[in-house]
Amino acid sequence: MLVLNNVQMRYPSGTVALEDVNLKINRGEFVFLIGSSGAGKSTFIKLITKEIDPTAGSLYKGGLDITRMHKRRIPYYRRSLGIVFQDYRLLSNETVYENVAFAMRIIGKRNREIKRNVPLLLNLVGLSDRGKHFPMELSGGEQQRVAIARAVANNPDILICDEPTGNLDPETSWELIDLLMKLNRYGATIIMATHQHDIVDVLKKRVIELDKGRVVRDEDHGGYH
Amino acid sequence: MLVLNNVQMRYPSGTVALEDVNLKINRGEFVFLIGSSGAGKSTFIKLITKEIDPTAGSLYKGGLDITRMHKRRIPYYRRSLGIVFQDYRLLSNETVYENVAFAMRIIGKRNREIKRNVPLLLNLVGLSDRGKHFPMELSGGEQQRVAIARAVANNPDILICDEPTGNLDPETSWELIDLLMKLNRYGATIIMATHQHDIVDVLKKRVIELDKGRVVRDEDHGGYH
Amino acid sequence: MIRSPFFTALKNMVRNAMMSLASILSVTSTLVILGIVLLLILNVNNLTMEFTDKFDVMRVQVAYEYTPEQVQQLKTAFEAVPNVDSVLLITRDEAFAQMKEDWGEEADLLEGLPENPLSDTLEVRVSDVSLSDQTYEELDKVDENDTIYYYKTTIERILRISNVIRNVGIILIVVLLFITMLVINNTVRIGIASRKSQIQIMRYVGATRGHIRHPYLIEGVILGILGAGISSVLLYFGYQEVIRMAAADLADLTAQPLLRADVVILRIGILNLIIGIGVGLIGSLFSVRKYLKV
Amino acid sequence: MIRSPFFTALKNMVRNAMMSLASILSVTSTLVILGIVLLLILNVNNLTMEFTDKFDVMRVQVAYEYTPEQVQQLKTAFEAVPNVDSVLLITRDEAFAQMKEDWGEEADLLEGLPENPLSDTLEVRVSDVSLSDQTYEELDKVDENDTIYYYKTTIERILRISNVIRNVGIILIVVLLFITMLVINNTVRIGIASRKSQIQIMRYVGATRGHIRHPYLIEGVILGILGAGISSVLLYFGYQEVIRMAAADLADLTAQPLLRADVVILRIGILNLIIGIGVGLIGSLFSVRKYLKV
Ligand SMILES: Nc1ncnc2c1ncn2[C@@H]1O[C@H](COP(=O)(O)OP(=O)(O)OP(=O)(O)O)[C@@H](O)[C@H]1O
Ligand SMILES: Nc1ncnc2c1ncn2[C@@H]1O[C@H](COP(=O)(O)OP(=O)(O)OP(=O)(O)O)[C@@H](O)[C@H]1O
Ligand SMILES: [Mg+2]
Ligand SMILES: [Mg+2]
Repeated sequence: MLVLNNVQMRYPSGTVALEDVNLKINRGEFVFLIGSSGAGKSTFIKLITKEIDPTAGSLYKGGLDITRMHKRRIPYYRRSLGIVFQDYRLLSNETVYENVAFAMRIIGKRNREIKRNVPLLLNLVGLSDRGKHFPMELSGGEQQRVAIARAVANNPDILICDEPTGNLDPETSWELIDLLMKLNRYGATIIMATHQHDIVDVLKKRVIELDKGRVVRDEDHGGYH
Repeated sequence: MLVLNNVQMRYPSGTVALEDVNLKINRGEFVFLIGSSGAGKSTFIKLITKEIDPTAGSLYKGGLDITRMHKRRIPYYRRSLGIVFQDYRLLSNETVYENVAFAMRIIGKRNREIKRNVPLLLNLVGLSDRGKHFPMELSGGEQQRVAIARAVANNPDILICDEPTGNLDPETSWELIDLLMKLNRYGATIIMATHQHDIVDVLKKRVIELDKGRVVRDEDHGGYH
Repeated sequence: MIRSPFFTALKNMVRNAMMSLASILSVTSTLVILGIVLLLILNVNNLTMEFTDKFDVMRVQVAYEYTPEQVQQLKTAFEAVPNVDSVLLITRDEAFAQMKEDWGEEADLLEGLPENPLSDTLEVRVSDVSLSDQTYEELDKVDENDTIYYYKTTIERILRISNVIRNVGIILIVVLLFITMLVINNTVRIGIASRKSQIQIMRYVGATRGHIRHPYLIEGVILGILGAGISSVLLYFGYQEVIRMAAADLADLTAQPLLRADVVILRIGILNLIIGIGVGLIGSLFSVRKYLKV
Repeated sequence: MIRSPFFTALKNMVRNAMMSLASILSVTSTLVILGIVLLLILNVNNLTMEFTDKFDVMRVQVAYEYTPEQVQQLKTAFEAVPNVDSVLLITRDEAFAQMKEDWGEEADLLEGLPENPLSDTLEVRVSDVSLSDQTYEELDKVDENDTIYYYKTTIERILRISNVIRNVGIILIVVLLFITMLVINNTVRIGIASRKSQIQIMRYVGATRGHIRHPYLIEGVILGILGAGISSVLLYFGYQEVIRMAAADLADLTAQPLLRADVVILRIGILNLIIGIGVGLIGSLFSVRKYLKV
């Protein structure tokens, strides 16, 4: 599904965030991306979402060379992903409802379908009574959950989560993990960057550990360490 | 040091984020503020920092009525606090160095002192080589650490941290806790909102638990639950 | 089905009411200024035309010795010259009678004259004053024995001044058009810069350029239309007030010297509309473009 | 020691180069427009004055029967009247000689006249044309037997037109000043709105109003000064070009009809500077204020 060959990412500021990364992630896998702060987890995710392009190496999704993708194709590529950004990236001018609905409108979902699905999604993340609020009127954890609802709205091939539980209490975190497991069972590939060692330890899924931009561990049923 | 009497906070949107909160926090205490997402932790902190004013009840710091404070006094009041915001709130136009230095300039520190202290502070949070970068060029955890360096820059009376470890790996988190403990030993009052149950459990400090805006537990040497 | 971009545009404008107001104000301001200068120039131009029209007569003093038949032939010949509108004959006798009348009490002095000292005169009215020079030459060719008087230098001066005003006016309007574009463009650009992060977020979630751009284009057009409309209304009432003032001050002038408000403002209004829409459209197009790169 | 707000202002401007440029452009544009209208009005005013000055002579036709001594007395009396600059006597003989010269070949006809039919004439030059009416009345009081001719309606018309132009001009300038303020204000406000979150963060960290406000005030002033400077330079060269064009077109007019570039632009430049600084200052003051509430 995802193949990285000798990927290197050097930011314009000179920081080398990823170096010599060779990875293969198969369809339907559940992958934890761990590593200390600044190890390169978010950079890895930004490469997959084509927010940035690698300074060396190549990146394939399902045989498609992402680094050479034509500009016009990028939006369609991104729609096949569900992304929970570390900094949420909610539309601050739009209500919670609109934020989720927007993602569905983009891919051309019918209004009727949107009206039926958005409340279900909000309910799933425990925000059914928050649809009319603006992101600024929500707590940190609530905003994070809106981002999650938006990411899963279109049943993406790959769900990419950058520390989706950073601002969630343990109980809500576990509910989210349950949701991710369920999506995974239905076939979605999950990539999740996290610092939550207990979750990693309990789930015993594939663990890719980064350190200073290099893959230092890639275990199929690993723990946090 | 801090006294809250029957504090209620109802946001304009109608959400009652805090209700009937009565608390006393003494000088030199180390307090964990816990509770599920949306329980009211950040609201509590915003009240103390006078980002918002309670819709009922009163709030005192060292005998001073914060809710009735004259506008002109607010900046000086805030300077007695060190605040780590949940969303960091770094100046995106300024370098990491400037972000920390700015807090010191405000209180009238000498240039020489600033030049000596900022590198020490950046070193303390493990960012000594990042002074010239802009916040956007840092990872989530690195930004969080800049916010921490800024908060402790002026040796505040009260250090208020809203989930300061949300984006930190366990190791860095524990280093931060060590730092907070040290500051606490030198006399600073620490208030820290967190979801990190292992930290709460290990430290056995005072724990205030909120649930739907009400204080449901206030234990002197409590655990996460 | 994606929500109508028109709806999104309206929603954005209402939510960013302050910003929209600022944009509309800027568009309105610059279009009002453009309108004012246009009004100034059109009126000056008009006044010049009216003024020169007063000098559309050439006086031909026919040779003293010509017989009435010869004078009649000359008149017919003049009437055939291009740019000649009409020719009026004032005979020496009519002129002498007029002279006596003019001299009033002292007219009896004229009785002492041995004979009428005046010549016959042909008053040639031209169609286009600015062609007076050519017409003069042609009339002169017809008959070489008479003297042609016309306000040569006066006409030339007025035409030159009118030319200067027209040239300065054209330059001014080009400059103003450019400035209007700049101001509107800046406003739209600054407005969009403040929504930069919103645009980027949409891109990251998979929105195409179209999804993002259309509402902004529509917004730009709406802002342009509103600006053009408001400026036209302001210009209309302002100009009417000026006409009113002018009428009071210039009450005894025969003709109303200023152009009529409705006619002039209709034209300026249409121009404003075109500029407003064009600039709004181009402004948003270029501004959004910058943030569509992610 | 807090870092100098001047330094911070400069740094902000350089970092937000696009925004600063937009602001300067807006200030420049509006000041250029203001300058253009000022130039138009000052020149029209000047032309009017020069034009009316050509009509500063009243011709007094002295009663036919007055002796030369009486005429001399009358001249002295006229010279004492307020607003009279000088009085020139043209005797009946001088006038008759002139008439003969004018009539040229047909002058011998005049020989038939029994006597000189003309009267003595006093040409009274007034200092202030706009007071011609009063002066006329005073001259009339001095002696009732003579006829005074002056360009009453012409002067009145020109003065009325000049009045209208001046009034319209003043209204226009007030409107333009207001628009300039609006545009600059909008620009500064939009610019600051985009830094809203930065201002709020500073407040949350304990910055006083002064810390935040001073750099913006200084920035506003710098933008104003730059805008004023650039617009003045543009106006100077643009206006010189206009003068050059006018000179080419109006080469044979005796006087240069347009005001001199250096003098006029210096004044407009100073005005622009005052407006630029004032508006920049007020603009930033009001704009920052809004975000200082937290
Ligand atoms: N500005 C606001 N306007 C309206 N409602 C708000 C606002 N900020 C917070 N709330 C609401 O108040 C309640 C408490 O929010 P608060 O941010 O205090 O929660 P929290 O305990 O910090 O949660 P988290 O752990 O997710 O950060 C939530 O229900 C939230 O939606
Ligand atoms: N836009 C950028 N420009 C320059 N350097 C950057 C940029 N983004 C990240 N970096 C640097 O690249 C390195 C990796 O950053 P990244 O965000 O991938 O870390 P991370 O593993 O996600 O850390 P965290 O757990 O703190 O979020 C860090 O040293 C960071 O400072
Ligand atoms: Mg990260
Ligand atoms: Mg919170």
